[in-house]
Amino acid sequence: MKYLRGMGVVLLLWYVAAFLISSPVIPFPHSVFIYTLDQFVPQEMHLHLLYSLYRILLGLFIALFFAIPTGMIAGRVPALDRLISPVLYLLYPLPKIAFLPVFMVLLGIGDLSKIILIAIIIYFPASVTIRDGVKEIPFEFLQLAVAYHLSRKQVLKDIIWPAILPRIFSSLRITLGISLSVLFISETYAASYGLGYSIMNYWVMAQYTGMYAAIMLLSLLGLLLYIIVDWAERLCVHPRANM
Amino acid sequence: MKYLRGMGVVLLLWYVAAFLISSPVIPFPHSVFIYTLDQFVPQEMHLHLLYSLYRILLGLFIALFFAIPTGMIAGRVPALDRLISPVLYLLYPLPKIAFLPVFMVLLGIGDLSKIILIAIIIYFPASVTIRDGVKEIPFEFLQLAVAYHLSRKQVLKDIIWPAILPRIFSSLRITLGISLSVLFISETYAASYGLGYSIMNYWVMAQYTGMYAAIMLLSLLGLLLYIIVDWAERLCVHPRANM
Amino acid sequence: MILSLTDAKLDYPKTTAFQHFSLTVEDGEMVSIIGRSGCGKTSLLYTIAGLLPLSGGTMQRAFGNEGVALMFQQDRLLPWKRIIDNVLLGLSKEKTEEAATFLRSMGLGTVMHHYPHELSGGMRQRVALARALIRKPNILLLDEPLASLDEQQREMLQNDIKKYVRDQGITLLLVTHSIQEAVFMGSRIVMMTNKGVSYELKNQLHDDPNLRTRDEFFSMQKTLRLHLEATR
Amino acid sequence: MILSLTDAKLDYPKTTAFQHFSLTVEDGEMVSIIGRSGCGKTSLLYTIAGLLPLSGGTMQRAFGNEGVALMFQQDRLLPWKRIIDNVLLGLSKEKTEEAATFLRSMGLGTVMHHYPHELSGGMRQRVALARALIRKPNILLLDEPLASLDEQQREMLQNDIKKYVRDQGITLLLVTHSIQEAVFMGSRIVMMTNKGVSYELKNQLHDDPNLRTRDEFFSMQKTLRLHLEATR
Amino acid sequence: KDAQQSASEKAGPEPTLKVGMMSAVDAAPFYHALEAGYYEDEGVDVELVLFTNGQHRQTALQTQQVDGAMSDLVALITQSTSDFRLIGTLSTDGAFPLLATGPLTEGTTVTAGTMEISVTNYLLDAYLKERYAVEKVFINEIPARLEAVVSGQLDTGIFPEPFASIGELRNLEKLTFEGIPRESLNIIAFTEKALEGKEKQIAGFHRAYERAVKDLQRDPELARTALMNAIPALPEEIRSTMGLPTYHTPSLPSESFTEEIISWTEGITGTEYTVGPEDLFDARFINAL
Ligand SMILES: Nc1ncnc2c1ncn2[C@@H]1O[C@H](COP(=O)(O)OP(=O)(O)OP(=O)(O)O)[C@@H](O)[C@H]1O
Ligand SMILES: Nc1ncnc2c1ncn2[C@@H]1O[C@H](COP(=O)(O)OP(=O)(O)OP(=O)(O)O)[C@@H](O)[C@H]1O
Ligand SMILES: [Mg+2]
Ligand SMILES: [Mg+2]
Repeated sequence: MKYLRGMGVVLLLWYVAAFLISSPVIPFPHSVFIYTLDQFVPQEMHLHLLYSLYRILLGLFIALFFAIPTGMIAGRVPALDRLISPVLYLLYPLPKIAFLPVFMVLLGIGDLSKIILIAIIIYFPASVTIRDGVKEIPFEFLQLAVAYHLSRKQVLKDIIWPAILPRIFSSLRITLGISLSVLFISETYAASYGLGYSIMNYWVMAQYTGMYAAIMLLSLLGLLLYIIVDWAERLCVHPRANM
Repeated sequence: MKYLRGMGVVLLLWYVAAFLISSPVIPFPHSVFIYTLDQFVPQEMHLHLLYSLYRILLGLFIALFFAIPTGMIAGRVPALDRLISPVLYLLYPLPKIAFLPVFMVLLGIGDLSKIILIAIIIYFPASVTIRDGVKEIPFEFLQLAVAYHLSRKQVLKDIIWPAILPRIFSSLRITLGISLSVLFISETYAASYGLGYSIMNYWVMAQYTGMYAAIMLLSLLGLLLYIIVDWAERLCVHPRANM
Repeated sequence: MILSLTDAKLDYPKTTAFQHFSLTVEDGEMVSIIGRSGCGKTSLLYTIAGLLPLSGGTMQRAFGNEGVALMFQQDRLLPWKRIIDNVLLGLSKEKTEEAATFLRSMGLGTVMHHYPHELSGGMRQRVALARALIRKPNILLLDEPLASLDEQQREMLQNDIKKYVRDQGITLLLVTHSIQEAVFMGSRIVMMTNKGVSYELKNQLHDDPNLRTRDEFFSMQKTLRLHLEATR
Repeated sequence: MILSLTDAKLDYPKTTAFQHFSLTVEDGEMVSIIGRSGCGKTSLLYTIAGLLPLSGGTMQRAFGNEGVALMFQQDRLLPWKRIIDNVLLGLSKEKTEEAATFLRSMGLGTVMHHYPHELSGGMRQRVALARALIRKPNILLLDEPLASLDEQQREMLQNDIKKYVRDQGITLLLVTHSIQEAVFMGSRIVMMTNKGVSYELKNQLHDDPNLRTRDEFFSMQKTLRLHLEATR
Repeated sequence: KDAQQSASEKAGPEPTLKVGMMSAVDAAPFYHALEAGYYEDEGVDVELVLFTNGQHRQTALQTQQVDGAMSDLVALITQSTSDFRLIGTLSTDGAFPLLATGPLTEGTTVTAGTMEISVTNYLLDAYLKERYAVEKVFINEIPARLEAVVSGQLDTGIFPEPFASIGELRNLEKLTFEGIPRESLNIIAFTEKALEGKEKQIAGFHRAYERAVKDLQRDPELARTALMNAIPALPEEIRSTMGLPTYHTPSLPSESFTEEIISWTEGITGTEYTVGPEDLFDARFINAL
């Protein structure tokens, strides 16, 4: 499988880095593997994985659920874009972590607030990519839609949606990475399961082997999700001029 | 100016949120304005702004400097993509903050490490967007390049580059937002200036008015940079089928 | 009268596509429009279809936007839709059988479920033609519908379109570069330049089944050719 | 001999574009290729230009990839380049004056600095033609270069291309749907189907300056038309 | 409807007392009390919520997600001007050694890692100011601070136990300063709302703490066990090397010490705090013991 070679490369880089830096902050891969097998697998690894997965997927889903319409409207209706874009531009740079207090007030410290936090973080990049994608739809197709009197719904279904589908997958890939890498933000408070929670726990204790074990699992989880996204894209996106 | 209306919307949302939540964690906008004028402007506001701006711009530049070739190669050469993509997929989800110790060891605690941290965080989404963009270049144009015997350099300059330029701007917009919102990560250590540093400090002191003042400046800085990016895009990107 | 333009004018940012253009089309007429490349024919069809507003003059249409179907000069097939779905664009699934019949009659029965990029240039053009015809509009605007087809197929489709349009009572505006085609298809042939209509010819023999073999068929072509040359 | 195909075959995933195709072209020849829509003409040009590998049979070319210039059936102008820069694609800036001359001679002098989307269909096709011609290749492959042009311009450009190709000693392969064009341009006319060459005709009067008015001009067309009908 | 709800709350089971904990040795008595069932004995349902990030813990406290939490004097003071009144009820005992690659050389400028607005900053002053010229570098994240010391970017840094012992495993030397600070700066703080609404529970919480402290005073091993069990990812090696503080019977900081901290904090933040010990503390629960 093609992903194995990539993993080999990462492993190699990791070994080289561990060797060059030769500090406990980068443990050697094999010791991390051993730790994983020793400590993680027998214990509650699957729980950590599942909790993180659940939060990410739900967060992604909620974010895209709102980002896709936002992006489409902003991309299609210039009048509204003039309103939406500055709002996005103003809110996107906000450090979401600084709004933790607001989250806690509004949503408590349970799972909901973690999921919404992830959703909000990725809502912005997703909206911006989708908006940019919609703006790039060839004018010819939009003119075609007018000439053939497509209803709003048909324009959406037959032109806009298929035209931006590759963009949606692209933004899915970007936001997936973001949501995984900010997992630790949402799982640092009041969690007892989740990979972010494990990473944080090991981190504050400077337990680098354990931390890398959790990171490795996170990274593999990411790869798995990416494989799924790539595969779904091949299924959904129309074949294009080939060879 | 069209951005004013967007700012109005944000202001309105802010008032509504402050009113509804009516907790000190969301102060009212006017008190934040007063605080900004009172405390920030006379003091070292410009220093905070300039330090942050400097770190972000340099970080963005470094990230794009590496991400553009990575994305182009991965998008153009399937053989290499099979290697690069899994590596990106594995490394992208890593929580960069967990690697802070590695940064300390490798790059010290100066400005360099802060800039590189930002650069690394945005390198991944930038690479992925650009790669996806290159993959979407219409096959007809690539075939044209072969038929007209363009040299590698010409393909790059005349076909790939102009074709993905909108994508590069799109990814610039995404990464700009990310880099602003992760500023506080890099400015929480060994900094004495920077908006991220101010935000953190106010937060520690539970000085939400001050925190919001810094956040507001960050957000305005973001808007300003976005206006510049949008304007640069209008300048650089070829006019397309219009009306 | 189904369509009437008076002193119509269309400006693009850098150029004027056409001006001083006046034309009245009666219901059921078949008007061929010829003119040099770049004289504004495509732009004219766009205005009639409601895609571009006139910059000057007036246009009266006895039909809504729904009553027009425009076949673009470039095929503009949607790359993500199979051929049959491209033809059915915006129509209900009930028309599938009709669309298939259209495609088969154009020799595209075997590629119905292929994607556009798998077709040759001429095949794509026929798909675009089918997509316009199946709509049975009040007024049909064809922009060089047969330019990429071989002479045989061209003649065959000329016959088919003419019959179809007449049977359905459709008003036709046909832009073409082929004078032969203009005369065969048009009950009236309008020659345009970007300064308006330069010549008009009524084709009295339009309904004659043997038109192609009539001497007048060739003499009309000759007349048009001479006039065209004069506009150089 | 500049090009020779023997029992050539090209497969697409779902269809065979052509097979059993054999053709030998001598240096300086002008070969017109005609055939029904979808018979594999474009695909043939792609193989000769080196864009697609043969699935069977052999091809010998007495020129490198650099020696070919292909004009695509669709114009494929780069939307982000001005007209003049599209013509100069891949060439050094020194050719700017030459490119401008080409464009002016095709009536495009005023739109040289426009972008492709601001041009009409026929204008775009002429730009694509200019882009191919300016390269002065060993072998020039034209895929329906004049399909979107009016008859006058067509005739004028036929004359121009023929003269240019002959003066430069370029070998020409011209795909066309117009039998008139095939006969006027070709020193040899090859009729193809997707099962190979179905008919060949040598045009003895190719060099005759008055070819268009010669009776043989029309009789050759007639012969070809009959043969074409037979392949239906 | 609201009245109904609160009525049913009153009638229903006792409300839980949520208290935020940190991975610090201060937490030992609380966890020991939990393990030993002392809270149950007092009839209170206590939930200890462990935070890995002090800032998040503080925010959860401010936003009433927890009723009380481990905090410190500096936080109480800085937040006294904000809209979040937090009231300290109980001093806890922590340990904050320095870590260094070797003994610090007197007379030179010592670079030291700490957090700006925090007790560690105060302690650094208290430890070193007399004998060294100190150049402070603010690195909030403890692991990052540790690496800065290990890699020689800093001469020393301050680390709360048990973290300091983990640093020791990396061949750093632990520097402790007997008798500094005079009194503990760490404190359990509750929100005003909790103090009003859950008075009974808080009182029980304090009684359980007192019992637990007595146990720990008798047998310090119990503290080690409680910490090892409660804090995830603690390496087994530090069980015995962990520097434990003396766990004191429940008390609150003295007035003079509090004044000293207030004026120190004023110096750091450049803000004047018009508060006194009476505003910061609520001695009811200590007094009731
Ligand atoms: N989208 C556009 N923007 C700007 N100018 C345009 C645009 N489309 C056409 N033009 C200009 O308007 C004029 C008329 O163009 P139009 O496409 O209507 O010509 P046409 O008669 O259809 O030509 P052809 O026979 O070559 O298709 C041309 O000079 C062209 O350059
Ligand atoms: N990219 C492609 N992928 C798959 N099949 C293709 C592709 N291009 C062409 N074909 C198929 O190959 C056959 C030959 O196509 P080609 O384009 O060579 O025909 P052509 O002779 O140029 O036709 P036209 O005169 O209509 O341009 C057709 O049946 C077509 O469906
Ligand atoms: Mg046109
Ligand atoms: Mg073709």
